[in-house]
Amino acid sequence: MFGYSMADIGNIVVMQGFSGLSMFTVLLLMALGLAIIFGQMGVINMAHGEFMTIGAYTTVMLSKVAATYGFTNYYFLFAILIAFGLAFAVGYVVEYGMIRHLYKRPLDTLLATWGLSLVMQQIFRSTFGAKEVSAELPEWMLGSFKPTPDIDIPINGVFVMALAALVTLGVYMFMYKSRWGLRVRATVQNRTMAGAVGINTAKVDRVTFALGCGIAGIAGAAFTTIASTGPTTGTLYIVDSFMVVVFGGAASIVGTIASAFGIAQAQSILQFFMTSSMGKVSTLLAIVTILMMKPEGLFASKLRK
Amino acid sequence: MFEIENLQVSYGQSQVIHGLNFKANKNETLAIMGRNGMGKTTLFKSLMGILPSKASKATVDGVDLQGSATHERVMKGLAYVPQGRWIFPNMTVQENIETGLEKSASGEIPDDIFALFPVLHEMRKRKGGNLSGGQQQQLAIARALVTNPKVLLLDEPTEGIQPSIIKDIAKVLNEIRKMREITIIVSEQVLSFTMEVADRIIVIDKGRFIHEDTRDNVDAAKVKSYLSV
Amino acid sequence: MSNTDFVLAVEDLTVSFDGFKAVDSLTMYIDKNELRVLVGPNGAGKTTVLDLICGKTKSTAGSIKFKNTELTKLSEHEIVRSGVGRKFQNPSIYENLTVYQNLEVSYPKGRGVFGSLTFKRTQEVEDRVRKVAADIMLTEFLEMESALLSHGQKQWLEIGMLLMQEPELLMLDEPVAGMSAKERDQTADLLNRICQNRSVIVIEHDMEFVKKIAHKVTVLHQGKILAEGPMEKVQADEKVIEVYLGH
Amino acid sequence: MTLWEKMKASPVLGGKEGVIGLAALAALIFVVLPLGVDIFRLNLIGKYLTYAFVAVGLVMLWGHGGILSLGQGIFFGLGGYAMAMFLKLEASDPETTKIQSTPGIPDFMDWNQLTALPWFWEPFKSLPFTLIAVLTVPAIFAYIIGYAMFKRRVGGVYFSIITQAIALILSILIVGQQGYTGGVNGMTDLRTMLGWDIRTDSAKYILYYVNGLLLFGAIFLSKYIMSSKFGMLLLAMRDKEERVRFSGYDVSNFKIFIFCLAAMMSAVGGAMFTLQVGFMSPSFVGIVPSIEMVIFCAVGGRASLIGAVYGTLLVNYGKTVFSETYPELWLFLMGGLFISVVMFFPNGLAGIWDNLATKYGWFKDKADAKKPEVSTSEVEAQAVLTESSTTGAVTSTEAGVKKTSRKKAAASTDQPSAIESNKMRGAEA
Amino acid sequence: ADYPTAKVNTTGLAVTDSTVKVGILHSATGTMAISETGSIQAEKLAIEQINAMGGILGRKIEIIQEDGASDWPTFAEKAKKLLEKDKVAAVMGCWTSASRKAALPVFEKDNGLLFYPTFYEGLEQSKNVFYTGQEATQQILAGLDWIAKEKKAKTFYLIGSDYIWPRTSMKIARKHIEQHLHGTVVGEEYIALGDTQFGSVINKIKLKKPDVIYAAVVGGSNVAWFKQLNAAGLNSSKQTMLTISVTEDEVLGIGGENLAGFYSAMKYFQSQDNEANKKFVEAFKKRWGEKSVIGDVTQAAYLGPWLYKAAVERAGSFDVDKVQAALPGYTFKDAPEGPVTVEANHHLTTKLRIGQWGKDGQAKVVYTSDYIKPDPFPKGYQ
Ligand SMILES: Nc1ncnc2c1ncn2[C@@H]1O[C@H](COP(=O)(O)OP(=O)(O)OP(=O)(O)O)[C@@H](O)[C@H]1O
Ligand SMILES: Nc1ncnc2c1ncn2[C@@H]1O[C@H](COP(=O)(O)OP(=O)(O)OP(=O)(O)O)[C@@H](O)[C@H]1O
Ligand SMILES: NC(N)=O
Ligand SMILES: [Mg+2]
Ligand SMILES: [Mg+2]
Repeated sequence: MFGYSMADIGNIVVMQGFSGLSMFTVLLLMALGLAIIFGQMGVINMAHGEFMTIGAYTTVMLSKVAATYGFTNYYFLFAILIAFGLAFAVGYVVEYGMIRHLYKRPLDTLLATWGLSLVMQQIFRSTFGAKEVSAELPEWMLGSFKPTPDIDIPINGVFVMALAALVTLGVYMFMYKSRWGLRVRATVQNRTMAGAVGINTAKVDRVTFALGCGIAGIAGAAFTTIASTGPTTGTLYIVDSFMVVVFGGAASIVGTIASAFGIAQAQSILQFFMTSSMGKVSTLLAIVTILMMKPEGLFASKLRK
Repeated sequence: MFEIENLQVSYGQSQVIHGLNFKANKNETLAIMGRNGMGKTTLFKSLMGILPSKASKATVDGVDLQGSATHERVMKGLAYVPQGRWIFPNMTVQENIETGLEKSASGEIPDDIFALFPVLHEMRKRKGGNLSGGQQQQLAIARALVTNPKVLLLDEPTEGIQPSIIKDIAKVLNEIRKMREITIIVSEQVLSFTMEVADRIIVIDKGRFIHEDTRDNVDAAKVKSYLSV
Repeated sequence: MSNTDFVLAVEDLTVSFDGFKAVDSLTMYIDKNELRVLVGPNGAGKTTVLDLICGKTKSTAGSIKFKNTELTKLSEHEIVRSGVGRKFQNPSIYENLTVYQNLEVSYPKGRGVFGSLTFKRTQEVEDRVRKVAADIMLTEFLEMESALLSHGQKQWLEIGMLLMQEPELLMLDEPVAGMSAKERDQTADLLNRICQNRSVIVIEHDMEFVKKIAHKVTVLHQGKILAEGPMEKVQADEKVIEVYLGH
Repeated sequence: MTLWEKMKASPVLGGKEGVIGLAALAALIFVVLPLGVDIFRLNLIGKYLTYAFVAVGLVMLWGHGGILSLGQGIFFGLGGYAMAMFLKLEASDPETTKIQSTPGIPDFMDWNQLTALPWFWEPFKSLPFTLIAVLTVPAIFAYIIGYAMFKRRVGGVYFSIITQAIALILSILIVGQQGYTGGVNGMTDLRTMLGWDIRTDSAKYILYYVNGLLLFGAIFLSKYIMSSKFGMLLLAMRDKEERVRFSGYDVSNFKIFIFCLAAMMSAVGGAMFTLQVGFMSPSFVGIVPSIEMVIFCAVGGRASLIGAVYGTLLVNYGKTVFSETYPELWLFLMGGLFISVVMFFPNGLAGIWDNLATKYGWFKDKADAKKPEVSTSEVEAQAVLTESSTTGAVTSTEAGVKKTSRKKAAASTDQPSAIESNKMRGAEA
Repeated sequence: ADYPTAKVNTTGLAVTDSTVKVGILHSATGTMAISETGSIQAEKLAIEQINAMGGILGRKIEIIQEDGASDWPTFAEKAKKLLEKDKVAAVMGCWTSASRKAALPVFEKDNGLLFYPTFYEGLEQSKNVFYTGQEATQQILAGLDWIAKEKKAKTFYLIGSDYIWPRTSMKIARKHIEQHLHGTVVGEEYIALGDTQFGSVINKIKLKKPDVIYAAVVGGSNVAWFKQLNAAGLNSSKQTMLTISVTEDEVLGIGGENLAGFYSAMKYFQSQDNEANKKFVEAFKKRWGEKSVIGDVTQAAYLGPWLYKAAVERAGSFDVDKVQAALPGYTFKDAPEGPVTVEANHHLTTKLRIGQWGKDGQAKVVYTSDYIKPDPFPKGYQ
């Protein structure tokens, strides 16, 4: 077939599947945060990518520190936590200073956060310089892991996958199994009424938004394993992330996972058979077409209007 | 004891509530009656802290409400069933009720709630937004009750409700009051329902109280005339 | 199925939401100039029936014939244009426009894109607006921004907007909810006046009001007809009392 | 006065949208700027004004219709590229391109191993065809998108995000199909139109004026539409779409129409851009320019046609000046501008003007301009904003004054005087 | 005094008795900043050194810097601004061919002067531009010849960023491979600028098992490309790669460990051992920090101001026409890469070097060609 041996093709199928998975994890991590901020809270956060960048720079900087003080082997675990913490903290402040005034004007959040993203990009540039920087990965995350001599599965990819699975589980538990999740959902559906059943909505909003940003920070840490970080790194995934959330059905976490998986695999497979840009175009076209037929997304819950 | 003195509420320039005063005791049901636009909803929203207001006194059992945000007022014992119900549409009936459990230690819905509203038990897995109007009204009351309030505010709870359930709601309100030592304040436009639940009836007109009767000697003709000008 | 003299013939109408049958094989006929009231427990499917007739919800099975045209295949605006008007439960008017403009927008001319670009306020329009305004007791408020109307007046305005379209079938979902006693009476008069040359379906829970207007009452329960007939008969029906009116 | 009445008001006396406002803008564009700045700057301003076409279209689409398209770059680009194709063909005559392996085709085709002009390029040798294409291609494209979306009732944020995705698709396609489009480079080195050198100063002046006139044409057309019944319906749809539908209107047709119209305006802007700037590139098609154009409109005041023009000029001028003067800071300044417009001036420049006009009573028709033009939900939001900041602020002074009457009231609200006065008021109503 | 302004500036450039304005136009922001920052630094260094020596014709160079922001139309707008508004006497600038193509019509129309530092695809020769980097034959053909001979390569996989330079370079490379080296191209792939997803491409490469990957990925994408290649197990022990786009600047971002063992075809490497280079590296590090590195384009950018100085002095005038006429034939002996000569076609005669990257981010020069005369329009490659 196509002049390749069956073994070759088998190996490629495995590796190709994995290549889709690694894209899936970054998309998923980005989209999970957005599913909370946009899907749940309705804030069209165009600066979401910049929160990812916060996480990425955090990891890069920590890798430098680690190289100096010799804890390169396990800095990455700290990096994830600190990336989350920093992005969370910035998100907390942003919610307080800006977002909370805009909950009733969702389309305006788009414009304001676009402005925010410009500001954040410039802050990155002024702080870290315009050049892209990259994190040195710990030895154990480099290279690939070989189930057979011809199959290479990137170790960092496996690690990031595990991380994504953990975060997803956490978000799911948080949103649907915890008191906090109940508060969040009540607040986003009717802020005034949520207050009137005793929920401190201002606090819920702030923590929820910050949490979404924190997860973007984790996405940033994961991102450093595959590429370099620059002031505009955040813009790379922002549209894709929105597509993932919308395609999955804005309020559905399962939808977000399924759609991140579908989009990543479709794109990766199409890019294998077509050129890279046509693969991307075809994926987007397919999404747009499906969305036109099913505007609420794949996993939207039906509600009477 | 729920006490309000000289309550004033405005929307921007236009004042809608002009210095209202009232006291309501434990185990008392107070009905605020008035035509459309006379300020009933505005009154309730301001009591809940949803609208800004001024007052020289606002207390529940002596606890000051002023300066408290809405959720803090709930903690201090107010509960609210808004006009229009405001169900959380994407959450199940059960989850809707659970949102009212902020104060509860166990986080479990007490059984007596479903005893009061069996239809909610039947529909507990359904999305709140898909219920019919009457079902939503019951849900809203249940959600308010689980906060274990000292004062329950109900804004036109019979609007759009079938006659038999109106009767049920009346029964429920009377029962609750007996069971829980609670103050109930209910706004209404329909006298018949009020007569079944209220100990005292106050008529509101353009943001002012213009008439007050106790249930036992209601001047029905007069109240009706106020309501149908 | 068959050609009928009925203005509206609903036959075997069914709709289910995720398996739950909100309307279940409903058959119902409305006569010319009839004012029919739909009552029934909360959740019986009354609003859903109106939604089905006006095309807001698509039926799962069954037919709705209006003057012998099948409505289930038409889109909302086509149904409106064929002569069906629907009032929503909450007053649905354009708060940004004046009463006059609200009525004018509803005038059934210039309904296409290009028609609306060239629409002119003719004497004919003017006359119709004034006539309807008089019907709905809003003549003095024509130039008022409609946001400033009272709740009852808003309800009337919405009815007026429907009247502008001269519908042959008018459907009103709880038109007096939230109205004062006096407004209820006025609305009853209004309805009695306007059903002279058209059919009207009203959903209402206020039995006093229903008594004043109903020619015939249909009681729905769990998507099916529980009872049908004149008010007195229905009110006395044991099943109706059981599930709806209460003892 | 309602927003629609403002649009409709006979523009005789003045006001932002009236004759005085238009005259002031005309004076600025046709007299003050050409006299006040050199041709280099004027050409830049001409370029900004091409974006104003998009912004004016967005005023109708978004400000009045509530439809936020994040893909207006698509149409700007289509118009611009159509014009660029014509100019590029003219700049690629066999003589000038004799150095290529295939002379007579655009240089980028040659670099990309094309050996013949693709079929769809052929008609662009004709200027009439090109001019028609500038208008119809974007309109058809908008019709297809609009039909697919509005018939299926895709709206709100979903519409925005889908249009954004389409803008992305188109820009990736342009970049990916270099042989046919010039790729990421765009179409550069455009020189003449029917032999007329568009790069000379005199040509720039002429094009600037043509652009200005077309822009005014677009504004007048928009004004006419907005003040017709169509404009009224557009507002009605924005606030109560369901009601409009149940008044017998096919809402989707109206949305499609306004979307196509806004697309055509954007396309005219794109074509004028190509003519004045001398090239077209995918940077004007994608997401970033599309969002920026929305921002021009927002800064101007999303519901004001004239505001949109001023907004476009202000933001672009700011961008140019800041990036020259404070290259390190300009993103801070731009970002800060967007944030502050949204947060503090939701009605943009037009809103600021309205407030001033009201405060100083400049124009009669501004008397009630205080009412924000943003949709009702936004008004609520502002109410909530003020609420949260004032809740619980208790002033006891007033309370003291009324103390005596309060005591009475507590005992029994049956206060004769109060009841009397209320009765009287009731009678009035 | 020897050169009165009225005489040396007859066309209204921004030249005064004591100063001459020169523009610098590069991307300080955006995805290309990783590459262009070095060029900006080199140009500034050269200008400072020239000013320290007394400037050009007794006039100190004043820099007006504009940011092209990795956005090609912005380059055109800023070029226009520099030429029409600031009237700069010359511009050092542009990096990608895309930005050059956007700005070129402006330079030609306003008769400006551009010193362009990047290796590029050729097929261009403007009287308003001096190309201080190498054109295709000086990099692509010579590089391919070397790898074909040295590594006995027969099958090639071509990959580049998606814009004019990589596409045109690959077109030339393909012709050379197929017609002169009698090899085969087993794949050709372009990735959008700034893209970071290489998984599918890498799998395609794995399936095709080419002898050589021939790469022209530019800017930020490079880091993703090499990181993912490495993670997929394709390091230099398994795969030969020759790139024509990776210099020390990019390596700084990519990390030497991801790149060790791969080859680059350049005319300059920082590790080059000669006096001029030692001085240059030292000055550069002194000016821009110990950690800064110098890549091929950075060095070529450094040549710009020096060539301009030489040209003006040879012309005895700042007038663009005179300057551009005066430069061809000039040999700059102190170029860090070694002596280079400006040819009549505005390109430089220079040598090709192949460097093999080490973990420390420096390349070992493993091959140096003879001087190659520039030929921007090579026969049979168009
Ligand atoms: N958001 C608002 N902005 C300005 N005025 C308002 C607002 N909401 C209500 N009002 C005005 O305040 C007055 C009181 O309204 P409110 O809703 O409290 O009346 P109500 O007694 O609850 O009437 P209903 O029986 O119709 O519910 C009315 O005149 C109304 O027009
Ligand atoms: N989209 C939907 N999905 C699921 N269930 C629905 C949906 N729409 C309606 N229902 C259910 O259908 C039933 C009928 O609803 P409907 O609103 O027609 O009742 P109704 O007779 O108008 O009641 P009410 O008098 O309270 O207004 C209800 O049980 C409701 O929960
Ligand atoms: N000339 C280049 N490398 O774009
Ligand atoms: Mg009310
Ligand atoms: Mg109903």
